[in-house]
Amino acid sequence: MKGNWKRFFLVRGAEVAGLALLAAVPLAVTNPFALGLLTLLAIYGILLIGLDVTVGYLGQVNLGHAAFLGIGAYTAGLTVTTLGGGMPIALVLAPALCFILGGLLALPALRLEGPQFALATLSFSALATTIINEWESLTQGAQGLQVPRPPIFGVALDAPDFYWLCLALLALVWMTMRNLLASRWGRAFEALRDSPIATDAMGVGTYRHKVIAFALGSSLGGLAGGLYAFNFQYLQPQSFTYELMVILLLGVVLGGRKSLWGAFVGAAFIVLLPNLLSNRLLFQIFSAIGLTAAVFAAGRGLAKKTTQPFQALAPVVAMGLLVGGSLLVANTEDWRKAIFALMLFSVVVGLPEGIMGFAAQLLTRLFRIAPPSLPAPASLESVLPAWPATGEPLLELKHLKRHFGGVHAVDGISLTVRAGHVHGLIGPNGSGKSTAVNVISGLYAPSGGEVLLHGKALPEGSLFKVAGHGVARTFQNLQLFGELSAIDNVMVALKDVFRVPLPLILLGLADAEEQRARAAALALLDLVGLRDKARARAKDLTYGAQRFLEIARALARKPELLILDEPAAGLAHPDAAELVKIIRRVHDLGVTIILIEHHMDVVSELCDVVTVLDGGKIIAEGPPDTVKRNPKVIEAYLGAVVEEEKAA
Amino acid sequence: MTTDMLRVDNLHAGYGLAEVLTGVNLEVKAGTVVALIGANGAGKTTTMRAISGLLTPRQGRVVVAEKEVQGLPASRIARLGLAHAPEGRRVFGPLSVEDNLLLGAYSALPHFFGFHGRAAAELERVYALFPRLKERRRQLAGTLSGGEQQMLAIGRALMSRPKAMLLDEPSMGLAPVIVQEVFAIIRRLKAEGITLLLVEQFAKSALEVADYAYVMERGRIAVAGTPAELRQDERVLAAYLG
Amino acid sequence: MLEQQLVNALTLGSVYALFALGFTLVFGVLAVINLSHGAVFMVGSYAAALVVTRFEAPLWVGLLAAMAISGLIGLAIDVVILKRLRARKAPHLIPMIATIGVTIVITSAAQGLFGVEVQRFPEEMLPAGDFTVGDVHVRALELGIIAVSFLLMAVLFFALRRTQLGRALRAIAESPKAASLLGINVEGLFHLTSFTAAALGGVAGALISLNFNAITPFMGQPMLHKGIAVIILGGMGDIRGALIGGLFLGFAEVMSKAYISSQMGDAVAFGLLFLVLLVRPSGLFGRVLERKA
Amino acid sequence: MNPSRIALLVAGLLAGTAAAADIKIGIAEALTGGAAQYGVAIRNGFQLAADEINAKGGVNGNKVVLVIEDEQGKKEEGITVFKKLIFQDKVLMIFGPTLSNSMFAAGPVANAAKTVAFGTSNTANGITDIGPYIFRNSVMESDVLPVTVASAVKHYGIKKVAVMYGNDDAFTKSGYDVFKKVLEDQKIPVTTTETYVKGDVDFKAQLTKIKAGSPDAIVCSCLAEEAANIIVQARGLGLKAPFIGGNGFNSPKMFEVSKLAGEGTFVGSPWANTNPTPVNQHFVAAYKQKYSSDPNQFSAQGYDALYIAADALKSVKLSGNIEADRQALRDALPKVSINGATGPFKFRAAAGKDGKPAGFDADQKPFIYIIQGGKFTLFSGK
Repeated sequence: MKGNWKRFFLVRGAEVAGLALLAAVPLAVTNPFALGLLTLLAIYGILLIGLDVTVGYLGQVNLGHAAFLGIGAYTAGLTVTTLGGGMPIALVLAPALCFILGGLLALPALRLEGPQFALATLSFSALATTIINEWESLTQGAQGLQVPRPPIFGVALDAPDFYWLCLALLALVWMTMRNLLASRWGRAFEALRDSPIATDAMGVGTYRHKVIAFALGSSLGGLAGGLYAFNFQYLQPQSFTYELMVILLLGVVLGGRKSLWGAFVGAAFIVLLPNLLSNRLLFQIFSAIGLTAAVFAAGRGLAKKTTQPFQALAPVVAMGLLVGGSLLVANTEDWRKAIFALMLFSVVVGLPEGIMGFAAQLLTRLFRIAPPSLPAPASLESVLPAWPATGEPLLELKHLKRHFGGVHAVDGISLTVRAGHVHGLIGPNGSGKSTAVNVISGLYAPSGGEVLLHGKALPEGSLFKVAGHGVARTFQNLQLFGELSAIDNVMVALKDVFRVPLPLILLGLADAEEQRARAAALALLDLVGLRDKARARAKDLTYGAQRFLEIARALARKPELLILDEPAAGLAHPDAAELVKIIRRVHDLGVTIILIEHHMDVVSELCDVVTVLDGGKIIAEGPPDTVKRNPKVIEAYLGAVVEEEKAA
Repeated sequence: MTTDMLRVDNLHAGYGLAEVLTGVNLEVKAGTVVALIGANGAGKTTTMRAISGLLTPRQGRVVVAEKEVQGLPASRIARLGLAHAPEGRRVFGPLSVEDNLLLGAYSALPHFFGFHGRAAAELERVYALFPRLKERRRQLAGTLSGGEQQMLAIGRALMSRPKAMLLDEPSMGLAPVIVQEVFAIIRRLKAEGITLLLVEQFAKSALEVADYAYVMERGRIAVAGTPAELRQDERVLAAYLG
Repeated sequence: MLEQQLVNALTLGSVYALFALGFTLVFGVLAVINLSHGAVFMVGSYAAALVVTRFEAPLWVGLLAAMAISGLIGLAIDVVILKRLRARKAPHLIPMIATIGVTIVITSAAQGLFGVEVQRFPEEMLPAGDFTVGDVHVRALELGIIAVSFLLMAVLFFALRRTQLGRALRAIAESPKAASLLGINVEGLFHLTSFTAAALGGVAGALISLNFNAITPFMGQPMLHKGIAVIILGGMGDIRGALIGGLFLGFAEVMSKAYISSQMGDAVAFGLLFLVLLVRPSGLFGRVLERKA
Repeated sequence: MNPSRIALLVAGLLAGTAAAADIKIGIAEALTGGAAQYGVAIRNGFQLAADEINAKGGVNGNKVVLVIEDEQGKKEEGITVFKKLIFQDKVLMIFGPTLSNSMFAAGPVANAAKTVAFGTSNTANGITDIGPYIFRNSVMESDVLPVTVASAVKHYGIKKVAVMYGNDDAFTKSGYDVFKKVLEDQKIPVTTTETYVKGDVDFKAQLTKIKAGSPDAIVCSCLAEEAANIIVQARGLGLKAPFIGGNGFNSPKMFEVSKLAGEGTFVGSPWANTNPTPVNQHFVAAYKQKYSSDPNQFSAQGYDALYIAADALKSVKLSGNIEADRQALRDALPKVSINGATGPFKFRAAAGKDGKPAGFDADQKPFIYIIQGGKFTLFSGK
């Protein structure tokens, strides 16, 4: 527990100390210029935290955030000027409207992937600024909108007051977002980024989470916009265009994605740096520090051979250029933008995780901060309730068909999987096994036929809906949430544990539940022998461990039917033996299993019944030993003897 | 000629943290067909990928026509005379059949004008082997049936007149009748004297056409021998059906 | 008026198409949204203008210089930045950000070197001549731009469809790995594509600035936005799409200005674009983005 | 953020406050970004004037030191830069910002800090309503345009006009509003009103529509970048009506390039390149020598503005107390009357909205020009 306290003090302490320090600045510094910059820093901090939700957590390039800042700013401004509302109302309305608009934009736009999503948000922002500009009767168009800064509850806000207000809101946003992102919501956002398919298959609705994440990020943009309006007190549509968006994206990438600190540091960079750069002396100091750091990092990286020469040397060269430039150029003013871009390169190339991504690793090592300790695992029985192994038909396929163009991958399969059985599905490559389970689990819609669970039709073509019926699966090509830790992978999928509603999560009142979830997840990790790897990132696990983790994750769904798609593929011998043990343990709990497998030894050891597919059709079915001797099966595996005359 | 057209010594390769190949040795003599068989996940396809450069080997040597090629980019290895018809065929769907074939001869042909004349002979040779492709020369490759796509993949590999050719799972996902057709083609290629390393899960069919065969198990060669020897070997059946 | 507006739409559409050609080519082959295309476009304008004014070279030399200089910049961007990011398999945000950085560098360099004042070609260098048919007026330069857009598109289209190199590029767009198995030097062709696309951007810059005769360091940005709209409309990475998308956008803009209100030109264009994205995300010719390993 | 960085930051912010006997004057202009071509010209004018004044021994023996900041043509930057100049650099007064937009945003900052903000290029109406510390020597559009329009109407016998303006920029938009009022006042019907946005390069759609209404003239509130293209494209479409331009047309280069396309255009400007007064001839020559390019109206106004300030400073005894000095300068400025590159100049107190105290506008007679042979030619009134 000592480690826990140390961590708590260091991590929370840094936050509190940072906040206190920032809050104390107006007591010492009365320079309105400095105060103005810090106010802007607080506002941009909120803005970038919002942007990071989409860019960092959802992993989507969002080029519409500047527009939400503008919409928020105008909403707040108009609330005060046209509606005659006060600042509190304005600061509620602005994020609320942006939440709604963000949700509406996300509904259709998030179906788009990658660059197309980026371009959709870009065209949205072009549209938004055009409308603000053209709707002159409301927004005064290009002439700009003057916004007063109304008193709050009768108290007029001077510059330090307003700064404290912004800082307080930043602290509030920081706290709630920290709570949210550490909860199942944050995990779901990240899971979505790494594998939408698995997210759906684990019963976490991808679409809903995407929309909410986007709307949430947008609403923070709106809140920042409201503050922005009262800070500058003059709004103009041209402020919220592409150029600002680019700066915001740079802030997120520079600071480091997926991190509140990263967003804040990014904000500091884009707000303070340009102004610091115009002071030559400061500029020289900064670039010299940068050069020293880059040389040090490069030297270390090269000596330990952890970085490639280019990656190590690029920042050194960039920083060297900066130092040289600062000595040569008389007026840094003209070169600020180029300098900014140079720094950007060195970060993008040298520190792919951004400044805070790098700093976090460094600090963790420096202060030897241990990750928070884990609770004792829950009992397996409480996590995986036993199912009665009745031998009754559980899953029935009736004339199931799935065609791809002209290829009949599954061509009329009928079979019955009985409760409590391990049902093997074998056949040569391309015989339709994987397609069959993909249809069952809802990844593909069937082209014909039916899938019945307990005699009732399963939903078609939706992993998410099928997952809701107690069917869980693993994937032939691993679909782990690579950036998440092993325990988080399992926690994403946990069923029937999370009940605390969103408002309480935001307030940080979900600790007990999180702890219970961790205990449950640990029990499952223990089952597959990964308890000591709980904190490791999934993508850093060995291949075998990744396979086992997928099984543990699927079990978190408390499935009645578990589909294992080639769990042994690529496993070395000891791992394969371990796999057999794990499957047997799961089977003992009464979970019905469909096992696709090539290794006949595994199949014969585990399966009660084996169905053999070839060319999308069933060619044999029965106990493993019988099936193995079936001449049709042998022929399917070893190939037919080619008749000589045909070959001629 | 009994020189090795392709030789692999102590090949190690893998993906990420997983080491799939743990020391593979094999050789293919000029003008012979060698089969590489074994259960799924044994590392057959990985072996092919490590030979052709799609996957950089971690250790070991790959020699094509007496040149060491390990570590070279796939395109260099291809230009040195190794053709690889990959698993899953990988034809270029949005391109026409003929475009796919012409690309097969990419390194041998001029890149702008006059390639049609130079390619005509090769095209005729491939079309003679696969009359169906000739019928469908203008069709987009993505719209072909599985068997036709396999023929296209083989034909495309042949276009460069390779010194050695890797053919990975030509029967995958094909109906039995089509599989027989594919093997008939392999026989004709053999008759033409092509040097071929064939990965195939249909062991019996593969053994029918091969001069020599290797059986892979968990990342290394478990058994090697002539088809006649292997047919007698219990371990081969065991490798498949446990 | 309608006839004239149709001609206006055609010229504007050709301008957009000309710009979008290189942009879409890079996307089609490299699957990168190269946001520095606007800056490269601007460099082309300056290069042509400089060569023509400082060295008093004929116009065609200016165009060649624009192509060469822009092309080299494009090549440099690919070799220095994009190549590393490809090797690292960086998520697509990163190349986008990197090309934004390139834009900032090039723009501020241009501002430092040439100042912010509008640079212009000397009037006497411009091909003179107007054509008047009935009530419809077209300038020779506009006809030139229309012709060049269509010609370049045709050449590019032919090159992609009918030459080995073009086939190779299309194959790479489909699957770089399978292409490399056929002996296609994928990295080399990536470089070549970057060079060609930037050269196309440069020549577009030169031609368009000849027509509108106003060169500033910031001229690339609005063009880039229109270019993005064009490739979304036409389908990303499709050469025909660049032309059709360009013409489509040109018509939409001109017609909304002519018959709705000139205030709504951009609103209509971007609104339309947004709709297209929602209804048909892949554009008119594009395929849904799915790149095999 | 760790403490040492904060300390560094604070130290940085306080840096540069070292006292000096020099007269520090802030220049906040758009040196980068879209408005830079105006901002840079203005800065050049200031620098030229400062060099001249210092070469002659400064003002009452004190050297004039310009603290030049780039406000990028953005209002946020305008505010930030104003704060920096006022509170950190402690300048005596500020010239700028370049665009009217930015003045609307940043002016209140200066006014609240009781520091003079002196615009040299803000022609939008209402600028000086911000408060008593706001000055400008740029002549308002509402002073220039009625004369310009009236002269053109008389000269060409204009019956109806078409209007074109940029609608996403405060300057062109405000120019349009003035035009609109002037046209209403002078009872000239408008056939059609067309707009464009910054960065547009093709205006043929709008011009075709204008042509369809066959106006006698085209009234255009546009910046120089677009104006040249608009004129050239209009001629390309066979539109022969003359143009009447606002302040944005005052760029000599524009008509050099569009050559004869711009013939007959009417423009009003407070400054004339060809104005034969010795001050102006000296300015033009000195500018050409220093920057090897022709000055424009904006450089001239910047040049004059510094002389106006210097003139006021002559009568101010600097106490070293920055607040008192700022106030003294503010009080001295309205009395200035000089003969500058733009001709005789004096201030006129602005009326102010709702009786609130307001600043000072320029009281200057504009020149009306007609473009002949690609050159600005003083319109003689016939």
